[in-house]
Amino acid sequence: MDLYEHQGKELLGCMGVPVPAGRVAFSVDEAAAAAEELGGPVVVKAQVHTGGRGKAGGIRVVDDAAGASRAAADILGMDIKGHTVGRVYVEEASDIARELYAAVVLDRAEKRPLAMLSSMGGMDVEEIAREHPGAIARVHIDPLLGWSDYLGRRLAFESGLAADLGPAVSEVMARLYEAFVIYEATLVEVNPLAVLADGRVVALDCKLTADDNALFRHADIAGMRDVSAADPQEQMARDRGVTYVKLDGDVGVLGNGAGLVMSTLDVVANAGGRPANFLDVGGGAKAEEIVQALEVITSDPKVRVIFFNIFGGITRCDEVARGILTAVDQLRITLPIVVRLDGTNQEEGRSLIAEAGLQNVYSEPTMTAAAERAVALAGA
Amino acid sequence: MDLYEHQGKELLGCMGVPVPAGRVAFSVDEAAAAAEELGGPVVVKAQVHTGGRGKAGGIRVVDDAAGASRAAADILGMDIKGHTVGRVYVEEASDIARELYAAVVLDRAEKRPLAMLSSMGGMDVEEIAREHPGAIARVHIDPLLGWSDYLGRRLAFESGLAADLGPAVSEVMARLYEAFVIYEATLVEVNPLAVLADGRVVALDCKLTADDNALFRHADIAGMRDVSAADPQEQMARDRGVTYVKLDGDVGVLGNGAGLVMSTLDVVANAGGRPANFLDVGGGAKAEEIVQALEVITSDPKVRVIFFNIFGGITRCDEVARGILTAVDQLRITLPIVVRLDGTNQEEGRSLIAEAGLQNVYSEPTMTAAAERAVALAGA
Amino acid sequence: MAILIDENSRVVVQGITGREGSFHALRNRDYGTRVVAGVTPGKGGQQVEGIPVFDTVREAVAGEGVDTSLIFVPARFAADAMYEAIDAGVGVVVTITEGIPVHDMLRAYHHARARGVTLIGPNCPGLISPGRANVGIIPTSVFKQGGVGLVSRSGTLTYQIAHELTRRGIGQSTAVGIGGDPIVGSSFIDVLERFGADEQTEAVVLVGEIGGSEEEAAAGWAQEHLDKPVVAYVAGFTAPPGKQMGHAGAIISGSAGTAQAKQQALEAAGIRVGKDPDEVGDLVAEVLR
Amino acid sequence: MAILIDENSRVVVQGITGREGSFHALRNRDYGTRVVAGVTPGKGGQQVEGIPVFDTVREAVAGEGVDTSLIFVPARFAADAMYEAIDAGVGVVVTITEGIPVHDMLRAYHHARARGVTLIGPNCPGLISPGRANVGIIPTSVFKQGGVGLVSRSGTLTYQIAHELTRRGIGQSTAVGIGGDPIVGSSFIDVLERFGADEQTEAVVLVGEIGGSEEEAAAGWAQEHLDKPVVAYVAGFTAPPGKQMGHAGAIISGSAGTAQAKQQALEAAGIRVGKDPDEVGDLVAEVLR
Repeated sequence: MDLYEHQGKELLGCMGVPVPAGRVAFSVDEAAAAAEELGGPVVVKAQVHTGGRGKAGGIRVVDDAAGASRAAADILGMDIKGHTVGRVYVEEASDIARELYAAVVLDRAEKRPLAMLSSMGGMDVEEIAREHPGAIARVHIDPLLGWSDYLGRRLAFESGLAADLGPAVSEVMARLYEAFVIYEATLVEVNPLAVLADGRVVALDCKLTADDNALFRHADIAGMRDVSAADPQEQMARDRGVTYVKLDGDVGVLGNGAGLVMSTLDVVANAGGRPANFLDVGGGAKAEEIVQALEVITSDPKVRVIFFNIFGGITRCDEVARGILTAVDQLRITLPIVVRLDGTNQEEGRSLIAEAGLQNVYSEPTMTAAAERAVALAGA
Repeated sequence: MDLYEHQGKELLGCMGVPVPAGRVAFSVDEAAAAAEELGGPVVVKAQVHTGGRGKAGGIRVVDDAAGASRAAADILGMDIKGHTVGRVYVEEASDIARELYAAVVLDRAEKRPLAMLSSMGGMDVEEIAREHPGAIARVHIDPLLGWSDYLGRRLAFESGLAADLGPAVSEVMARLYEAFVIYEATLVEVNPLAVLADGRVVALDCKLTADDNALFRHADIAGMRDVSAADPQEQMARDRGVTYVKLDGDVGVLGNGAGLVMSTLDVVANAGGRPANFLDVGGGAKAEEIVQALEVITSDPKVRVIFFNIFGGITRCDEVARGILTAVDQLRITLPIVVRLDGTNQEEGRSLIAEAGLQNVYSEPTMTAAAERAVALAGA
Repeated sequence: MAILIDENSRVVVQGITGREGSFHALRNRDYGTRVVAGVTPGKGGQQVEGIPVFDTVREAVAGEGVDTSLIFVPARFAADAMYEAIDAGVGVVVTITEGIPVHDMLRAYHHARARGVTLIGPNCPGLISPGRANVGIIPTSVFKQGGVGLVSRSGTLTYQIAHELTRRGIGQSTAVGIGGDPIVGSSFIDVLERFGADEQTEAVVLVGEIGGSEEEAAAGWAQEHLDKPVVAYVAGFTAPPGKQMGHAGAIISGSAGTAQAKQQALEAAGIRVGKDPDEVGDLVAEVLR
Repeated sequence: MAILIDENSRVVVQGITGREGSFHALRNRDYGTRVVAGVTPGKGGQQVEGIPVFDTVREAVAGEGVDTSLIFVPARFAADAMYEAIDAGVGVVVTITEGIPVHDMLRAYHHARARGVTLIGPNCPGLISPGRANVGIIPTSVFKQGGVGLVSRSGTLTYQIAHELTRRGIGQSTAVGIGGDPIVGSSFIDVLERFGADEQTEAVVLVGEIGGSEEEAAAGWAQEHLDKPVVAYVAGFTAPPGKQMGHAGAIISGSAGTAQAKQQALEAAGIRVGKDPDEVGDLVAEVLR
């Protein structure tokens, strides 16, 4: 789960990372009030789960509440890469002397957290890595031992910041790692980490990605989810506990297991079709979950055929078959459904489908044959 | 550093271990006020750094403030195994159904913390171990991984407490381990851990030993030291940064390194003498530290001779010699001093002593010869 | 002789009295696996269709000499279950549970490695050595004993690929579902290394998916260290960039981690990549010829 | 060939610009030890009498190929210094610093073990392989090269015993001060194991003191695994029970941990125990005859 800048900064502040004072605002009036309260010049920043908001005009420095009001009026409702701006962050303006880059990220390949520090902040990290190879100091952290001060010293020395900023940046890195662990994040990125004219080192932006699987331990973070920003169908899927990603085509795809569903998308594409979505019912889906999953798929008007690809392990084919039959009945589905059932209790599942004798439900023995049938039906 | 029961309970309470309400009192009036405030029957308990206070009459259950006042009057000033009671703990009385034993201790041999739980609380743990072998469940904790719930389950099952008390005792053990780590203790012992008539599990006593070397990170615990309870000479030694233990004899012993000083005590005893103290100036002592160490030794009127046994590594013999000469001069020491210097800068050290030509300072080449000379001088 | 599990493995099922735990414990036993114990705290002394249940893994090890654990406990308790198994001396710990917090797995991974314990999973279907033992939730009907080692990040794709092999008459030595999470206990390379040393295994099928760089690493490793033919499959060519596809593991970031990049890396290492599970079956048949 | 350090060891001194650090770095170099680098954060690029100073241990390893570290940093920073050395790939880490929190050492101990790094100390004098190398604060004048391995929990007693050996003409292979703290990086047994495998070492002297049960454990181990003669010394027969004698390690608890108990355990294992350092010298001369 990605957090907004203002949410991430709130969390970093609790961990002792210096952040400028700021207020979130959902309306022009709130933005003006926030600027009034903060006093002096402020920055009004679009809060969106994507980068590039600066270039898109989503960041404005203004002198006072009136300016903040005008800026918020421009920014709220703005579309930035497909994200509608629903809130702005009004933050005291900072007198920036220098911009650094700092992050702690989960390194999957090394299976350890990786802390990074660079004297070249402000720009995209991929850009730094590409244009200034060697400008990013990196240290891996042993997750059992945790942070130790020498890691901060190494980052400071290797990024060339030790001479004047050593203690300050070492301390920030230690706090960022603590935030990474305490909040169970997979990414904590501060870009820029700014050195101000008065010498203070503060986080001017924050990108924090929390582990969805750990939210049960973090009610505060779970509560930060912006349900208004989610795609309504994806939200519907989330409420029903299935993983759903909307795509462009007309073949609704449903399977069990991310790998199989991805493979199904590929096979549909290979057969000349265009998948309408990715929907993984996960392991061990029960009949009622199948019904709910079909409810999500059929809510997309572009879907012309539904392709059910199940290879049962923990999922039982008879449960899936029961779910399909119930859904067709309850939801009055008239779209063609191509079903391929293999694995645990496959005989029972296939028999249930066959015995029901529904006109719009087609059984196919193989994945490739089923894909071809689905694509043909979509074109019909 | 050993903490008093009330101090240990304050720390455990902060970690979420249930403890009864209580107040510390340094006078009869404070004890009465504490009882008044708590209301109902209370226990008045002597606070001393030793066991066996119950048998010594240091624990009294009373009905009200008047009773607390009488009990405090009896207990304050009481001598328990050489410790004068300077404070009592007034605690709400508990309706005890059952007494358990719980502890987390540093297991030096295994180099890991050891958590212990027993259904046989109230008595001394050595006694439980002796009389009911197998009645103490034990689990070691990996210090890098920390506590995990299965350890609490194992303790609960293996101590036979799982059926009715499993979750409660598991939770207490987890909290005790957390206290052990957070406070950097070498021992956290709760005996008894009481099951009350209403089913609650509470810590009725607490023995917590904090690591002296870690007190720089724990100002709160360092501030709990009861300077009034320390032996004045030992306190003087502590203030001067040397390790001093008072013994019964008349040969003052001073050396560098605990092993060498202990060996020196043994050699003095082998030569027929009786050491007056153990004093370790530690590694790298400077001249002024030697002066301060001699100040501590000579403050003991029983000392008739001083035996200086130095084998220099990080300690330099010339520094020690300078310290001796300065001390003899500044403190006007007339007692005989037997000096044996070997190791780093031994020549310079011996020369300094020889050149000073002091009548009461004797150089000896070996430890055994020096011990014999010191014992002879003590008898002279 | 297959890898990791065989007819001599003595398995404890942690969470055996749960719905999935009991269902699969019995399925695994029906297959011939020695499922000799179960653990559910508080249910020690009971039995699940003749399988003795213990309160702790330690007791199960002491009582039944188990060397392999199969974990079905809920995500929030799963790391603790792994630690319990490791501490009790179990050598192979297979975790089916999905949704385990990644920081839990970071710690469990390093803890297990330091102790020389093999973790399989989490968020995986387990593993099967056809004709010998099945430890997990893999449907056995599509497998048959033979010479192909199968290793996969995806559960259902494992079955699909095995199905393609079996219907061509090609059997498997062991099929290992390593799991789709960002941090799993055993990597492709860990499993390839074992297949390399296994006499029964003549060829290997590697089933990858978008996200991470495991496939790329495995390609390089296999080229240098493995002298058995490898065929691969990668799922997710049509997955849209920047979207999370079910597994936390299947996140595309820029160009690295794409199915295309993985296919290129594999082919550059001399590994043939099938365009769908069907073609994978054909390619394996070819390399075995 | 001595143990742990010899004439080929390449030593970095962490905390080299401090008073003790520079003093002993130069003393050790004067003895012939290859003290090739120092580390003090912020002083990289300086020199201490020709020894290059680096900001980090990693740079010292890269620049000078060090394999051994000698740590003089203050107690509160000492664990961090150990972690830095371990992470940089140093194989032997010798910590002189006393007063390190015991919880720091608990973690450092297990971290080092998991990585196969040998920690010596803390609160120790270091170690010397006479005629080859001296890494620590041991006064060299009382040592001479020879066949006796010496291992001790006490610094000054190490010198005292070596002195007794040397003045009898008996040289030493290596003398290791393992340190007097409750948790030290290497135990008696760890060092005895190395002496057992060392060709230069013909006999071993073990110097113990009250507290803990290390001597008892070492006695049992030596009886079973060491086929070289062992002579022991134990300090603290006259130490009063229940008092802490300087070292946190020297705490008497009940009867276990007393000098008497240790002497009994050692003698029961066939190890002769001298009543004072002088007699230890005589006993060693006897076993070598």
